[in-house]
Amino acid sequence: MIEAPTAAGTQSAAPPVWNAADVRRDFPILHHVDRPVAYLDNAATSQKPDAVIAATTRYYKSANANIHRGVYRLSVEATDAFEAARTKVAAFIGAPDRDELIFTGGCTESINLVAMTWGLENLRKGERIILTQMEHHSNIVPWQLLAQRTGAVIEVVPISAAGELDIGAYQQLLTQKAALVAVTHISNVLGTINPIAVMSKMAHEHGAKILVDGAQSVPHMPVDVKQLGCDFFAFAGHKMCGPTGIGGLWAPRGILEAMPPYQGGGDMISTVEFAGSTWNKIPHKFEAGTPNIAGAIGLGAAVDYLSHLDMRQVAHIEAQLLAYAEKQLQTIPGLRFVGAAADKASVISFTLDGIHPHDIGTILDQEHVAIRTGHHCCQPLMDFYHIPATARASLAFYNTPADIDALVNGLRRVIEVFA
Amino acid sequence: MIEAPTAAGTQSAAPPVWNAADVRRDFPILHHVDRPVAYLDNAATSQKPDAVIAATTRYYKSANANIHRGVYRLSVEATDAFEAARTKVAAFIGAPDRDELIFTGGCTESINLVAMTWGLENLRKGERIILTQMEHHSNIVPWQLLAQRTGAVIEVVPISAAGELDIGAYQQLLTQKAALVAVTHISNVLGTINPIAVMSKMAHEHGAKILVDGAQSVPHMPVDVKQLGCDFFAFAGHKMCGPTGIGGLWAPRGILEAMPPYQGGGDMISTVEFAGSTWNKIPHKFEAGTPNIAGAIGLGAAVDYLSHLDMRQVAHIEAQLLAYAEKQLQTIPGLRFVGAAADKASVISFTLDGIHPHDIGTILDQEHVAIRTGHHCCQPLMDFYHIPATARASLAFYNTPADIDALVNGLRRVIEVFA
Amino acid sequence: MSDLRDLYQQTIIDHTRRPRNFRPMPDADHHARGHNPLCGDRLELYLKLSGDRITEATFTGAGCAISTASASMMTEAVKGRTIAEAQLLFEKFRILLTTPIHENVSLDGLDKLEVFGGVREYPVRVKCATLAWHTLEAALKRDDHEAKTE
Amino acid sequence: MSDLRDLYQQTIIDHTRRPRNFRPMPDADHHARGHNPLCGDRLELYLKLSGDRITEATFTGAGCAISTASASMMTEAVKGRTIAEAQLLFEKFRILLTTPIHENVSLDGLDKLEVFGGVREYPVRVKCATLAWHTLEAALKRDDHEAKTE
Ligand SMILES: Cc1ncc(COP(=O)(O)O)c(C=O)c1O
Ligand SMILES: Cc1ncc(COP(=O)(O)O)c(C=O)c1O
Repeated sequence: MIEAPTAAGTQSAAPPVWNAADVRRDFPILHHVDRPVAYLDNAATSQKPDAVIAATTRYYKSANANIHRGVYRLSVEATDAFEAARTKVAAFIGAPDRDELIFTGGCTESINLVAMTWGLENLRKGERIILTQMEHHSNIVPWQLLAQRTGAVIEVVPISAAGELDIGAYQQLLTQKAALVAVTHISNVLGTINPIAVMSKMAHEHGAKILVDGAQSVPHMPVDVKQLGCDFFAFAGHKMCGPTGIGGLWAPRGILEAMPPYQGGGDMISTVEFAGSTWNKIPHKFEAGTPNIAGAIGLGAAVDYLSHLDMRQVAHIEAQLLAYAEKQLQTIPGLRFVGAAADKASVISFTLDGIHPHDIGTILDQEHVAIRTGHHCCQPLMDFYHIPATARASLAFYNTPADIDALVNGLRRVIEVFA
Repeated sequence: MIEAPTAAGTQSAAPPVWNAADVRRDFPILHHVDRPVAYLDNAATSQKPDAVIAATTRYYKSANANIHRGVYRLSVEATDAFEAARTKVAAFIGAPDRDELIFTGGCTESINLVAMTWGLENLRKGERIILTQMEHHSNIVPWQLLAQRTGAVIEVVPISAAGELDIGAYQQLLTQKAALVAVTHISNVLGTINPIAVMSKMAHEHGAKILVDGAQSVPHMPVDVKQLGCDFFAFAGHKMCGPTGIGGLWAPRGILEAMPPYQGGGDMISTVEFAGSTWNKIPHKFEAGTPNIAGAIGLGAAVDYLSHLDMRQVAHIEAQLLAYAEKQLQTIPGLRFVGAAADKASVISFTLDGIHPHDIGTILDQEHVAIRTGHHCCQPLMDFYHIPATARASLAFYNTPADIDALVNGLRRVIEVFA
Repeated sequence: MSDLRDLYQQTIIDHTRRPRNFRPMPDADHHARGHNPLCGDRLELYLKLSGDRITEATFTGAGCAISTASASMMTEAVKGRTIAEAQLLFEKFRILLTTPIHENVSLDGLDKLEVFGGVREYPVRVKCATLAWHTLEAALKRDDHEAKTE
Repeated sequence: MSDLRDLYQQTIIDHTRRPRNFRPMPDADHHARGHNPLCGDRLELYLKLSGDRITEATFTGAGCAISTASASMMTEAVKGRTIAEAQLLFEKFRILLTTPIHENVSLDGLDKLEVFGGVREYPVRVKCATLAWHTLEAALKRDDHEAKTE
């Protein structure tokens, strides 16, 4: 086992790290009596700390009202809480202006919003949308739907066997009428951390815009959209200790103001007449109807919680866990890692020779270890590796070496069953 | 004061009614110590019973996992809970088939979904979309956006001074290349209950489809989409004791299966290749990405709660409260009701001579009475009545005659201030 | 909880019920429309200038008590002032409405406008009180766009 | 919790590791593809018929232990049966997988297929066990569409 990380182990600039046991106490499900589980499916969704659950409960019990339209106190308080959450979330990803942060239903909706507004308005027949071989279906299908409508063409940046983008090929693709690059910050299968800042710069040199799918990065590392230099940044609340049904989209004010609205309805308008309507200012222009108020407030609480832990520490702890896990997993006969990028987050995909991932998942579940098996919404990536599926253990800061030991022991049991 | 309703006051067929005090105990916010409020803004959003808050809390504390893709127990349980909620909600609105119920982010999103899928596919230049003068912006703006893209034309069914639809004019409009009727079941300003079953029949006789905005009906009366005979039915969870960020869309299987998908992403696909993708079966085809799992489970709990109360009883109690409120409000000098339909739900819009609604709202708030003032997302309806705004008290089954007395006393105070 | 009378001071009620300078001015030098979409308040403002001095100000429209009284008292307050003086007055007025009461800023010169101090306790009503002033700014810029508080 | 060995019975492991009738059949009378998008299982089924009797059945493809063993044992089980008999067998197999164990239905004739009874405790795995059978149905219908479990 590795030691629980201590202040001594970290760079002097970083604040002292917290204690894993303390952090685990914040997550009720991790000490759920009926069924304590080694939860290693964090890339699918994260668990929720008490602070987040309590924030939404508190809202419903003492401040629930619809927002932005009421003069009475309850509604003003709900509006203030909702807008305070926006300010927090915007700051968490380094947005220069809190009005640039749009609340959506999740990362998938954020990407669809861009495709159906900016995309429909700007993509021309024959222009290129550049994706990569490692994209999640949520960063592929919206562009396919857009391409169908506009006649734009999808191009794919290839990857190496290790799961790293071929930047030379990317450079090449950019020269061919590239209008938009849509790329994941971190692969949810391989763990690869893509060099977004460089890719943004290259995209802009060729006059292309760049959208970053941050579903897997915001929960696991410090993110600053200014440093990334991208034009759109999409992410999901439920993967970063927040509630389900809430996510975010960031883009600079100039782009958002020029974009047509997405959905029509209450709150996104300034005036409505049957002869025509005018739109509200950003961010409200893109938030039609009653939003997920409790969800936004819960996400605000999640951001407070993560900020308190400090995302540099989160990344540091997860890197230690990853190193331990990779070392231990290497002792399993027939285990092959899928993805070996130099710059890698705490996602471990693997296969076991002669044993289908689906069977691995079922047997590990019996051993109280929860991992994901399947294509992970990345069928094109599976096709690239010529495998139908992988087993994937994805770690979060509240995991422990003991969780990894449970995984390793579980895998030995899998091999036994099939022996 | 009217008596608390009793079994004796109801039709013999109906089950005995519950006690208002018992019901109020279910809603933590109604006995919130800091600030007990006469909450009369139920048309904007409803309050939440403990059962709903507890259902989402329980999910996060003991069963949180992503759904539809995991082989491990936690994920299977989350999937089961999510799909059980679908079954409940579908049954609650009388859907013949639980797969016909699509979870959305709210009523606004449900309507936008229809506009951007069925609408984009079926509306031709010059064809008519028939709305009414009393529609909410959420049932106007999506059709304006669609009309802009397709060249379809919006027509408006006029209303009488009492706030009832002119069915003769509707009949007339149907003869002019009508492709779609989009009408609210209950007006959120006037309380008018529109004759949907008749209107559906008329629409179908002219080959038009009909979408019903059920945001205000599902929370207040028994709803059966089969009896309504409509083609699309949209509603919002947060107005029916459910969480924010969740809503529903119902349409018959045949229509849904023929519709193109809405958003692209995980879960809505069957296969994804860069050369092209194929779609999952309904309802999943329309639920891209991680849905609002906790929200759906909470909405399922809301439906359980309302079913337990019995929607016939809910409607009955609210009708009694409405009658009492209208009688009491008539004693206020200078008060004018806006909306006097024969068939009317428990929404009361009014003005006070010489006093702006905004000032009414602020003063009532000081008196611990929460009502809404403004255009209620119905600017065209305000234009019809040549008023900038109304004051609106909207009742729910957990309101009491005492809440109405507080409103009436508060209005006397308003008049005093301006005397 | 603050007293209602802090917001609805007698002066405000008085100006709401009998707004001063409440008429159109067909030969105005400057003119602008104001709109608060939240509550539907609409007003039109008319100005006559001599050099950079406002010699006359009138308004029409329909709004809540706060916005009507504010427009009424603003037309009184800016008459005879230069554009720069009117702008300074708006600045002070805005501070009055939005800054905690104990801050040590001089709000000398607001005079009667100080009755709007109570609005500070009602943040959603600040837009009502400033609508007329935003419209004034728009009119002075000869800005044909509507002034909006939202 | 149920014992793992209820699911992964030795017979199933054996058929997974050495699937019977695992080869393409170029001169098949009937042929269909099956796909389980959830786990990526894919198989191809080949049949030879004499009249309405299945005389030969083979398959190829890649899948999990349950789906591979199920395909292997299905090809053995249907050989020599009529189409109607095979359909009846699928019906019984489906009941075995999905109906609580104490129900009083006769599942006579399943014979070796009864080793799949443990799948009942793993609802997400039912699709794995039935994929081969759905593909059989598709092949017998001469249906050119892929059989899908989802
Ligand atoms: C009649 C009506 N339609 C639509 C809506 C919008 O629904 P949602 O709150 O889900 O955006 C509302 C409520 O705001 C409404 O009252
Ligand atoms: C890389 C990546 N992009 C997008 C998504 C989809 O986000 P959401 O869960 O908000 O639909 C996910 C997670 O499923 C993901 O891992």
